[in-house]
Amino acid sequence: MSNLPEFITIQNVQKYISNRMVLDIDELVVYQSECVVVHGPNGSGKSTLLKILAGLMTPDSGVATTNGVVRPWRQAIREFRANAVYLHQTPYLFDRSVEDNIAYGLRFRNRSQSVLFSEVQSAMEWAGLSHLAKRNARDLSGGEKQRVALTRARILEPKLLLLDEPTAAMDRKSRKQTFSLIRDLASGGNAVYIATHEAADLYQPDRVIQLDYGKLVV
Amino acid sequence: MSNLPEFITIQNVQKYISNRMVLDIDELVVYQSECVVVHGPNGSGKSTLLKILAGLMTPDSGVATTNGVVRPWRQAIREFRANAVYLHQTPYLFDRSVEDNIAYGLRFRNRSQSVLFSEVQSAMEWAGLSHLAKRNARDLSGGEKQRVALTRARILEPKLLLLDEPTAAMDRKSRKQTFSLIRDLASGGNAVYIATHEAADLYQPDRVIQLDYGKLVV
Amino acid sequence: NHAADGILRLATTTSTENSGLLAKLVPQFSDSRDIPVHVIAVGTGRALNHARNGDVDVVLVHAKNAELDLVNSGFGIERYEVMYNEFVIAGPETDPAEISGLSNLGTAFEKIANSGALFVSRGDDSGTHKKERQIWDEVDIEPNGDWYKEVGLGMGRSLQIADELRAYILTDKGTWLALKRKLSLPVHVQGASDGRNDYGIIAVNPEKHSHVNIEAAEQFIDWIQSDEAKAVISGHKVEGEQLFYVIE
Amino acid sequence: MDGLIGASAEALRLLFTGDREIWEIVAISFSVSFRAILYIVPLAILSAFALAYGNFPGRRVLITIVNALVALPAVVVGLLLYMLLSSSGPFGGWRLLFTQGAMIIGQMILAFPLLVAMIHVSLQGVDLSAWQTARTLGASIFRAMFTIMREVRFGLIAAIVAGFGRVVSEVGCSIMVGGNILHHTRNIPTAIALETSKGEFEQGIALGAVLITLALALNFAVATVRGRDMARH
Amino acid sequence: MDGLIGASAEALRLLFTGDREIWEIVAISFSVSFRAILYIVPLAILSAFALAYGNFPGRRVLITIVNALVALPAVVVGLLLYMLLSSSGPFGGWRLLFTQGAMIIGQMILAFPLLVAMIHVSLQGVDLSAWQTARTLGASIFRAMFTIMREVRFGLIAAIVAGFGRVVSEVGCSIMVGGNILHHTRNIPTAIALETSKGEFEQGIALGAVLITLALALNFAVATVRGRDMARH
Ligand SMILES: Nc1ncnc2c1ncn2[C@@H]1O[C@H](COP(=O)(O)OP(=O)(O)OP(=O)(O)O)[C@@H](O)[C@H]1O
Ligand SMILES: Nc1ncnc2c1ncn2[C@@H]1O[C@H](COP(=O)(O)OP(=O)(O)OP(=O)(O)O)[C@@H](O)[C@H]1O
Ligand SMILES: [Mg+2]
Ligand SMILES: [Mg+2]
Repeated sequence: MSNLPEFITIQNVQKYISNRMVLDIDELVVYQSECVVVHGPNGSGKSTLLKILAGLMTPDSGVATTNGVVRPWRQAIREFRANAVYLHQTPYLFDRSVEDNIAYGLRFRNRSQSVLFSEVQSAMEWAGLSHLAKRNARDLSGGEKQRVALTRARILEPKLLLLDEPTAAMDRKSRKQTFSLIRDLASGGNAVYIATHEAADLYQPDRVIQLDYGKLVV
Repeated sequence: MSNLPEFITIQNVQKYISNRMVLDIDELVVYQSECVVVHGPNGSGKSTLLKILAGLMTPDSGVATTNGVVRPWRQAIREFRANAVYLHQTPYLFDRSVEDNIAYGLRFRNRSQSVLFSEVQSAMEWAGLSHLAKRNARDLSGGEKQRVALTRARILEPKLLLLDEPTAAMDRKSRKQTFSLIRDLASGGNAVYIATHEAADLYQPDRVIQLDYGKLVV
Repeated sequence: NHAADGILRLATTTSTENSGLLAKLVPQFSDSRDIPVHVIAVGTGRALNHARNGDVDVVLVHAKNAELDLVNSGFGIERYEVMYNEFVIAGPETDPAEISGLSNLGTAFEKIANSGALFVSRGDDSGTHKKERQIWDEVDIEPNGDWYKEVGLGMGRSLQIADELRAYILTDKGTWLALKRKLSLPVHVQGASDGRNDYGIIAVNPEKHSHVNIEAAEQFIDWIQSDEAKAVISGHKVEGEQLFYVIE
Repeated sequence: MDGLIGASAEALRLLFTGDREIWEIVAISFSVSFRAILYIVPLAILSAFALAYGNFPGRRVLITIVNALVALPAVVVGLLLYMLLSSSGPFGGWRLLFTQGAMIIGQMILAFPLLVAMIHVSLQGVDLSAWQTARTLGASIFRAMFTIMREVRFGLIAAIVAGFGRVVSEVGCSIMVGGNILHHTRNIPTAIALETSKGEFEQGIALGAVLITLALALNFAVATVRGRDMARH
Repeated sequence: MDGLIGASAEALRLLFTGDREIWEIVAISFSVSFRAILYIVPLAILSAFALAYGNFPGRRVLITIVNALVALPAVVVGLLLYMLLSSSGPFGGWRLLFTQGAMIIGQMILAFPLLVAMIHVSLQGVDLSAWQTARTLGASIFRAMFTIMREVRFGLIAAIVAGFGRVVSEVGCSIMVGGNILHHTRNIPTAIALETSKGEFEQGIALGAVLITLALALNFAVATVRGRDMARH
């Protein structure tokens, strides 16, 4: 376990879908600055866990502790929504240009047009997407899409970044870049959770958690 | 190069999308029994090549040779359609049960109900999907979907199986199974093309071809 | 409030509006008195219903009994006779029932019923339909069977159908004249003793509907009975024929 | 308000007493509109597919035209058809005027643009890879169409229901080419128009209530048939 | 056939000579229907979102009801509204009867079910992950709705165009609560009804042609504005 400050702790979280239990977690502590790899076979609940941490799915039971206060899920969910960004396993790109996709989340933050523009430009440059800036995001190749979606999420610099198989469609160069991006984010004070089937050591994680049939196995 | 009998040869194939050249292949020989890994960075044209070989996309120019006869593409396309099955990089599963998805292609072949049923059952067993048989395919996890789609394609035993990142979302066990499936198919007389960013040697391929900016680099 | 916006709302029958008479009458009135008039041309039944509900200020229709009902029930103040035209029987050129030249609608109806020729009825409870029912009653025939087509449409459309089906039909002269050139459906009986079609005008009673623009309604009723209006009515011609006759 | 209460009572009476005349009118209404939809739906589906997946010049122009044609007034369709079918018109020889056949043709024309527009919208929601998947797994173009239709079945049903609603409630065309002849071509909307022209407003609303009640019953029947399936949507 | 040629000639004459009366009627038609659609579209969009993404009991029943209500005959809406707005009705005091305001309300009611049904079909075509993506990237519920609306813009436009077409061509309700008063509430469809009742079929068709020509022009204008964007669809 990490000895960094706690960010959020979830306890007794259970999620049923169509009457089947898909997630059953006794306790999971999310620290403020760490890189966590989530492993587990197909259908073990990795995506479900990440969506719950993002506040996109509400568990059927569970509590969350932030700043030492234990709160029922419905109350805590705002905390998740405000601090976490989830990147889907099959990312959804809006039917607009790559540039506009990447700028999407930033527009909800108070930024001047020019700051926004330059942030988007440098993020695209970093991801090697500049040549695609004006292209419609729907017309990209699989890996290009994955990279746009990752760039769109990380530009928001969320406290908790939840990545679902972020490198699945990426070429070698992009994967390496992604690994080092994640290390940089985690050491810069953010929590990054990565659900993946890749070897964990590629991410040099602080922890690896393993899910099986919806339960954490340590 | 393989010294097996030729199946199809394509020559001078060019594909433009929105006025940009995305594929430009001088010659590619598809042999009757081989495993080929297609490598190349994101956007290099791997998916495009596979779709063209599946007859799902028509190039803007090009000819195809089968049985020693050179034919314009429009004529040759039936050959591709009849013999090739393409598995999308992001597979599309029909809004029906896993079982029905897997049986989909088989229904167009003359098979008795009972033969069809037992083929589907054993394919599901092989892929570890039996417990999901009655579930709607839309409600599966990412890796489960990928496995259903692969099973649905391979059950047809096409002469040319075109797999676009087939293992991207799969867990370790399924990946290993997939690698050995592909070796079996290729040695059993089928051609298998795999577009992937994984290390080629996982597939023990007969050849590796490399695409860059739509061109074959050997 | 109607009175407040100063508009006079006149409900009348489609046939009156379609004859083109109102287009001559109404502007003369509204220009000289500076009272805007909204003409709502609907079926007789609907026009009377609008009056009963207080949605209009005055009605000009041709269904004497129903008009008197309106007055007797207190929703209308009084019925004034304005003008009349006539009902005629039109039918196929071949005149299979041999009614041409008869001077009584009842006799013609009997012959039509006995001949087995087709007959188109408006079937819509309009003034014309009521007249038709009344004639059947008088000659003691209950019309039904395949020869009797109840169409449930306005006069113009019913004439079109009679034309298509080569059937007889009871029609007001005005609508028939207006459509004459489009049909091959000549009039066989006209000037009949029982063919008179009276038009009455009634103001809606402000005791029932306080917002009624009674001043304008009364002005209009007075005016339509004036010599000026009578001249317009008598002078109105369709296809060269006088259509309406003022009641002295 | 009294009027509304009266109308509701009358509607109940019409629905639950065996008034022969009303059921005849209802039967004409539904049978004409059923047949119209039945005959035009296949063409509408084919057209929607052509507009969604086709690759021919003028496709976008056609989409725009089809969308605009939803604005075609029923009475104008009725007038045009009347001119064609009238005994003095080019197809007068068919003797279709003032028959249910003419009403069916009119309603087919009326339903077509709405059906195509709605099915086209459904098809736009399906990824191209769905079509490609069906084809690569060996489906003929025809089978692939059926597969996609199954994928968009909720949209398809909504389109058919809306198309049916459009024609079962239209009056302008039916009255024009049907003639509102009792026992033959009088359907619910033309009967309502008639009652309205008589000033029998309550009776008109009651008939309308009968129509809507039956339309609702039909829709619930459809919804029940597609049943559990729907739970996911 | 002569009739059709005559009607076409008349339509051209109406369109290209400055007949004041016809343009007044056209203006009333389009302004009433524009306003009706403008006012009802926001509610229709909200309802469609609630039906598509909402998670409340009775959702499926509501979807079925909305679909069935497309079958609501215009004249029945007209009758109900008449009863409410009539001087002897509960809202008689508003003095809306026989005004454009009443026509607008009627058309809003008429357009609603079709708009909701079509927008709902569009929304069903969008993956839930689109909504989730907008939300997780920080969009408020309201902003996320706008984002999804943008994703389904072609379906949305088709719905609005169809809804406009539905009401700009309807006659039953407009004539009932508008009264077909010249210079005030006479629009194209009620004018057509009037011409038709006079037996002036050519004039009726000509007016219909004017309506369709303008509807087409409007649609092409919309198609041009969305422009290149459309190329992908
Ligand atoms: N519909 C489209 N419209 C425009 N450009 C497209 C479209 N589809 C693909 N492209 C472009 O074609 C090129 C080749 O795409 P393709 O999908 O074949 O790449 P790929 O090699 O499969 O990449 P990846 O490894 O990311 O899957 C890319 O530059 C891509 O942006
Ligand atoms: N919409 C749904 N309806 C029913 N079951 C679902 C639904 N979504 C997910 N599930 C089930 O929930 C379980 C957990 O799914 P989840 O997507 O979290 O798995 P995962 O660990 O991410 O798997 P993968 O490695 O394949 O991505 C699986 O058994 C899956 O079938
Ligand atoms: Mg997953
Ligand atoms: Mg690819």
